[in-house]
Amino acid sequence: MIEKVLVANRGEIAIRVMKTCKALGIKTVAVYSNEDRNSMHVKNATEAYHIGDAAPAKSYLNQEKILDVILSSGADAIHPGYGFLSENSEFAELCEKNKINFIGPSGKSMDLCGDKMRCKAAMLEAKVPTVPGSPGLVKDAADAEKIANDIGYPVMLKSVYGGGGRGIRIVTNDKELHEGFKSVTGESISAVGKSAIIVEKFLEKTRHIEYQFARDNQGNAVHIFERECSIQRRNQKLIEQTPSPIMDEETRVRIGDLVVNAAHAVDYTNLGTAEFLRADNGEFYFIEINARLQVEHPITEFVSGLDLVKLQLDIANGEPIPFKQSELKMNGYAIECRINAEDTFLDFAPSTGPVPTVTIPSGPGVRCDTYLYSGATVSAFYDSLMAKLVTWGQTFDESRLRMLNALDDFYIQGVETSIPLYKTILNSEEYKNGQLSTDFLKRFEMIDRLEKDLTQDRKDKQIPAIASALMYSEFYKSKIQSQNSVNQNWKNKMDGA
Amino acid sequence: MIEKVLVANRGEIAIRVMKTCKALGIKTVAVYSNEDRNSMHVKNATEAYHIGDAAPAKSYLNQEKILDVILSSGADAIHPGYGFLSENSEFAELCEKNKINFIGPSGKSMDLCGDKMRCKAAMLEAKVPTVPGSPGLVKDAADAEKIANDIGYPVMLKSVYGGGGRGIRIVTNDKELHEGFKSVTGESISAVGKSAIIVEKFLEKTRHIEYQFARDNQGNAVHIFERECSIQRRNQKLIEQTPSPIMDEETRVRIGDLVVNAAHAVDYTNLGTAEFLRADNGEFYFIEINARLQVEHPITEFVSGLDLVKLQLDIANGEPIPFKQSELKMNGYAIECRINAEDTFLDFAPSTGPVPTVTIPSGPGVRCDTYLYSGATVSAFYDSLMAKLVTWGQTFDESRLRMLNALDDFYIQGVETSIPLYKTILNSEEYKNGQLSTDFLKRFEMIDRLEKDLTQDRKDKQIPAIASALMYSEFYKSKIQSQNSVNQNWKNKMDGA
Amino acid sequence: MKYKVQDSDEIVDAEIIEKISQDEYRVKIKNSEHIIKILNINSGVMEFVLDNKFHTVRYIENKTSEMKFVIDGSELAVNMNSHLDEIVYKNSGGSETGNVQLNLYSQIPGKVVSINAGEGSEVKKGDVVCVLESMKMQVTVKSHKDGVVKTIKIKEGNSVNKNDIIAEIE
Amino acid sequence: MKYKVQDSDEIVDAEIIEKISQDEYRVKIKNSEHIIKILNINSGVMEFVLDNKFHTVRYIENKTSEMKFVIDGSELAVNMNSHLDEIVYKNSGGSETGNVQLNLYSQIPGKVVSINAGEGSEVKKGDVVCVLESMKMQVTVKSHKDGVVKTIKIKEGNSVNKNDIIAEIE
Repeated sequence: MIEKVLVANRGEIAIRVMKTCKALGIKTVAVYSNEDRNSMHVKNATEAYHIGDAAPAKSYLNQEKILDVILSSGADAIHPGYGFLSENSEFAELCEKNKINFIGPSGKSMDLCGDKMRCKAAMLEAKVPTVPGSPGLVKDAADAEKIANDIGYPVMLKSVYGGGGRGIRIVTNDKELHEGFKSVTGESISAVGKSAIIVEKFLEKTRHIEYQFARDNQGNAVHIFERECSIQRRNQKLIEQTPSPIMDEETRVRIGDLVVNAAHAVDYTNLGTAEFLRADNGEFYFIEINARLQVEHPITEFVSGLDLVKLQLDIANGEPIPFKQSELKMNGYAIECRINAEDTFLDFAPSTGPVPTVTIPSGPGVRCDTYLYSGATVSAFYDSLMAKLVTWGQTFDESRLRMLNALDDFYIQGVETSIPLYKTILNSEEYKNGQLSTDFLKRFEMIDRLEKDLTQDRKDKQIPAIASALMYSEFYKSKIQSQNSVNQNWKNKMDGA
Repeated sequence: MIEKVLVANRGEIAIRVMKTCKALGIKTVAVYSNEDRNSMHVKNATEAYHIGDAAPAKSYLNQEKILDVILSSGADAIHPGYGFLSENSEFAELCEKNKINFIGPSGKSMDLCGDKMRCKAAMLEAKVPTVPGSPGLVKDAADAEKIANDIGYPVMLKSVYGGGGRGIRIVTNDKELHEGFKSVTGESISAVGKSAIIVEKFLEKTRHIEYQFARDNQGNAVHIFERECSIQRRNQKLIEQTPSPIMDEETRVRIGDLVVNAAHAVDYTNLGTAEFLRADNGEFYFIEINARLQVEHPITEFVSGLDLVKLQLDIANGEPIPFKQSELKMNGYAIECRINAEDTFLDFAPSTGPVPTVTIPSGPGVRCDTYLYSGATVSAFYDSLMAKLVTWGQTFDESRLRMLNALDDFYIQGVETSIPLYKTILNSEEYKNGQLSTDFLKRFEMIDRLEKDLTQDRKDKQIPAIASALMYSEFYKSKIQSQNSVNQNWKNKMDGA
Repeated sequence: MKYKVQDSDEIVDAEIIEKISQDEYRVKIKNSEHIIKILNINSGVMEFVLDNKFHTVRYIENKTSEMKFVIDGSELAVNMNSHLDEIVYKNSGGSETGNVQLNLYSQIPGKVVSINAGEGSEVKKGDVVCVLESMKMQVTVKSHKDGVVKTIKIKEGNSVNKNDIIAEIE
Repeated sequence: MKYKVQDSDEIVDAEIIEKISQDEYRVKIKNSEHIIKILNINSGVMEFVLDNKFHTVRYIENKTSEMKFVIDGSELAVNMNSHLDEIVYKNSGGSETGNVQLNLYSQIPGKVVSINAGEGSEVKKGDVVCVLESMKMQVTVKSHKDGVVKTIKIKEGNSVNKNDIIAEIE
C-alpha cells in the first residue's frame, strides 16, 4: 500500500494530486526549485525538499536529484503529474529499478506509446484506425502517387525533418502531387541537407476528441467517456468539454471499445488518454496515447463522479478497477477553460510577474484548480497555465452559463490572461451550436471578435470611466486643500495610491 | 418572465442567489445597510441600493423601504433568501398586492405553515404523523394522565409560557406525572402569574431529518430527498448531510410521499422544507414546514444535480416542475459544515471583526458559499454564519475526507471559528458510524474532546513553535545590529510586523 | 535560552548553532539538531521549512518573557527566559500573575444588557456578573473566581470591545 | 473639464456639481446628472456606486492630460483637458506623439535570443527586429512602423523586462 507519495511536479497539478493524497491519509513530498520557494505546492505537502535552480533541467527534470529525495524522504511512490518527467520512460524505469512505485504505465509501455511509428503499427494490428497514409517513408513521387490514390485526395506531403508548417504541402490531384513532391524535397534538402517524405490523408475541419481510459495490473480496462478538445491555439488546447456535442451513444460505445483495445494493445497500466481526430465525415482516427494524467481530467471527474487521482493510486497499489464499464454513467455536462498567463493580441505571448490580488471564482458547479493566491508569482521559467476553471451543469447551457459567470468573477491582477478570449468564444453562436474544429479560432475570426468586444466594452464604460476620473481629481485636490477631519481617513488611504 | 430580481438579503445567500440569476441573464438588485457598504453582495449585483442603518429593523426588515427600492429599480420579483423577511407573510402579501413576484409560497400558505397549531391540524388531516400529545392545552392533571397513558410514557409536561428549559418536566409514570404537573403549574404561576400546560411524547435520541420539496402553481409536487441535520447546538444546525445514514430506500419513498401530501395540505408553492423528528424506534414525526430556501440547500444540489434557485425561479415564473419524481436520482453523498464566527469554548459566543486574510478551500467535490474575502468584516449586527463549506463524494467516506481536507485548507484570520470543532467531530468514530442525534455534542462530549485535540495539537507543535521563537529573535536582533545588505530586504519586511 | 510551549510542562533548551547561509540555520532544540530554511518574510508573517516540513507563523505579540503567534493555524504562546524554571516557580505562587487575576475581561464584543453583580457584592466563580448582547444573542459573563466585586467598569446600554475590563474582583 | 474615453471619439464635458454629503456627489456628464456614492478608498482602489451600480476602479497612472485605470476589470485610458479638442487635433498631426512612436518596446519579459535587424538597417512595419524567449516559447518582436533602426538597446543573451525599449526606429 502506498503511504507516501513524492509529487515530482509544481503548480496546480501538484496541488491537485496532493489534495487526493491528503484526503486518503497518504503523506506527500513536494520538491521545489529556487523559483518556487513561495509556491503553493510547497505549503500543501507533508514534506518539502529543495531540488535546485529555477531552470527545469536543474530541478524538475533532474532525475538523480529527484531520486535522491525519494530515497531520503522514504517515499514509496512517485506521481509525475503532467509534463516534466511524466512521459519519460527512462525515469519510469529508473523508479522500477529502485523499487519505487511509479504512478503511471511501465517504462516499456510508455516507450511504445511514445514511438509514434511502433504505436501506429500496434494500433493497426488491434484494428484501431489511424490516419490513412504511407506506412513509413515513401521511396519516390510514384510511390507517393500510388498511396495518394489508395487513400484518396487531398493528401499531405510531409518532410519528417520539417515542423511548424515548413516542409508540408497539401495536394488535391496527381499533378499537384508531383509538383509538391519536388518542392518539399527541395525545401528539405536546402534546410537540412536531406529529405524524407511521408504521405498522410489531409483531413479538413477535424475535431480533437480523446478518451480517458484506465487499465489495471490484472488486465481489466475501461474507458471513462470522451472529451472534446477542439478549441486550440498552436496545437495547445484552450477549452475542453464533455460530452462532445457530436457524440451519440452508439458512437461513444463503438469508439470506447476501440480505446479499450488500444489500451490492451500497448499493455498499458494506470490512467491514460487515447487521442483521436474526428473527420468531418464522422470517421475517427487514432493519433496517440498520452501516458499520463491529462490537464483536462477534471471534466471527466465531474461527469463520472470519479476521483481520477484516487483511481491512479488504487491501480498503482495493484488493486483491480473497482467498477465495471456498465456501471459508469455520464452525468451532465462539464467545460474546462485553461486560464493562461498570456496576451491574446501578442500571438499568445507569455505574460509573467507578480499577482498581487486574485479572486478565485466559486459557486454551484464551479471548480477551480490553481496555484494562484494573492501574492503569488507567475514565473517565466514554467508554463503559462495558471488555473483550470471547470464548470458542471445538468445541461450544456447550464455548464456554459456557469462558466461565463465564473470567468466574470475571476480577477487576476498583474498579468494578461486568456479570460477575455474565452468570454468571446463562449458567447459565440458557433460555440453554442457546437461547430467545433481545431481551426475554430481562425475559422470564426475569434481574435478579431474579441478585439471588437473589448472596444465595445470600453465604449460602454464611458460614464463610469469619466466618473472615476472626476472622483480621482476630487480626492487628489481635497487631499492638498482641506483638513476636513471626516475625510482625513480616506485621504490617508488615498495616499497609498 | 422574471427579468430583474431584488435580493432582500445579505451575506452568502444573497451572493448565491445572484450567481444563478446572473447565469440565467436575470438582472439583480442588491440592498445594503450602512454596515454593508463594503460587503460582497453589493459588488455582485447589477444594481445596489442603500436602505438604511445597520440594525436589521432599519434596513433588511424595513418593508416599506425595500418596497420603495423594488418599485424604483423596476425589479419584477423579489428573492427573500432565508431569515429577515423570508417567512413574513405580511410582506409576501404586500408584494402580491403590488404585483411583485415574491419567490416563495403565497402569504396565505406561509401563514398556515407559521401557525404551529393550525399546521399540525392540517397535517393530521393529511395523515402526516406529528409528535403525539394533547391536541391543545390540558385541563388538569387527570386529563394529562389520560393522554400520557394513551401515548405512552415518557412524556413531557410543558408550560406554554416557559422556554429555554424552564417549565418543563419529563415524567415516566403516573406518580411522577402528578408531582410534575404540580411543580410545572407552580413554576409557571410564580414566573408569569398563570399556567397552561400541554403534554407531548418525550422522544429520546431523536434525529432531525428534513425533506426538500417543491410544488408548482399547477399543483405538481415532488420531494428532493432528505437531509439529516442532527448535529446542532442550541437548536441551531451545525453539520448537515445527505443521504441520512439511517435512511433506506423504502423509508425514503414512504416519508417522501408524506412530504408531498404535506405540501398539498398547506397549498404550498415554490420550494420548502418539511422537518421531522425521527425517534430511535424508527418513527418519523412531522415538526414544521420551513417556507423558504434553507441554508443547507447545497447538499441537496450536490446529490440531485439541480440548481434549486433556478427551480425557484422557474416555479415563480408559473412553469411546471420540469421533471418527474421518478426522474430524480440520488447521486453520491454530501456534507455541509456551517462555518460560524463563534468561540466554541465561550458557549458559542459570537466573534466579530475584520478578516484581513482568508483562504477559501477548493478542489474536486468542494464548494464554498461565503461572503468572505481578504479584507471583509464580520459584523456584530447580523448572524454568525460566514461560510458554508460543502463537499461531495461518491461514498460517504469520500465526502467526509474531502471535508476534513477542506476544513484544513480554510484559513480565516481575525475571528474565532467553528472549524476546529468540526475537525474533532468529523474525525470521531461516532460521526463515522452515523450515531447521530440532536444531543450529539453533549452525548459524546465533543467540546471536551475538542479541547483535548487542541491541547495535543499545541504539544505536537513544540519544535516548530520553538523554532519560530528562535527565528523571531534572530531577525529582530539582526534588524538592529547588522547592516548586511542581503538580509536588508527581509528586515524591512519584518518591520511591518 | 529556555522555552516552554503552551500546554506542555516541559522546559526546553534551544539555540541557534550556525547560520549556514543567508536563509538557512542550524539550530539545537532539546538536544537534537534541526535545519531551518527561511522561505519568505512579509509583514510579521514568516514562512520556513523545518526539517523539510513547511510552516507558516504569524507573530502576534512579543514581550520579554512571552511570545504569541499563530503557527500553521493554531494560536499558541511560548514562554522564554534564560531562567524560565525560576519564573515558572514564581508564577505558580501567584505573585506575578496576581494583577491579571484581578480583572474580569469581556471575551466578546457586545452591548451591555444588564449588570447582575454590583460593586461590593460577593460572587462565586461562575456567577453571572453581566449580560452582553451580540449578533442577536445574549451571552453571560461569569466571574473567573470567588471574591468581591471591587469596581464595575461598564454601563448598561454601552458597548464593550473584546478584552475590555468588565470588573475588578478581589 | 473635457474628457475622452479610449476607443470612443466623443469628447465629453463633465464636472462635479455638488458634494451632497461626506461620500456622495452629484455630477454632470454629457448633460445628464448622476449620483456617485463612494463606498471605500484603499491604496489606489476606489469603490463607488454610480446611479445604483457598483464599480471598482484601480488607478494606475495619472498624468496631466491622461489617466489610466482598471475599471471593473477592464484597463482603459481617459484623456482629459480643458482644451481637449485642440489637443486631439494636434495629436492627429503627430507632433505630440512623435516621441512615443520612435521607440519599439518589448511587450513581454524574456531573454534575447537573436537580433534580426541591426543598427542602420531599414525595416518595414511587421519586420522582425529581434526574437525573445519566455516560458519555453520564442516570440518575435516586430517593427511598429517603416523606418531605419537608429539604435538597438538590447544584447543577445541578456534579459529584457516588459516595456523595455528594444530599439529606436526613425
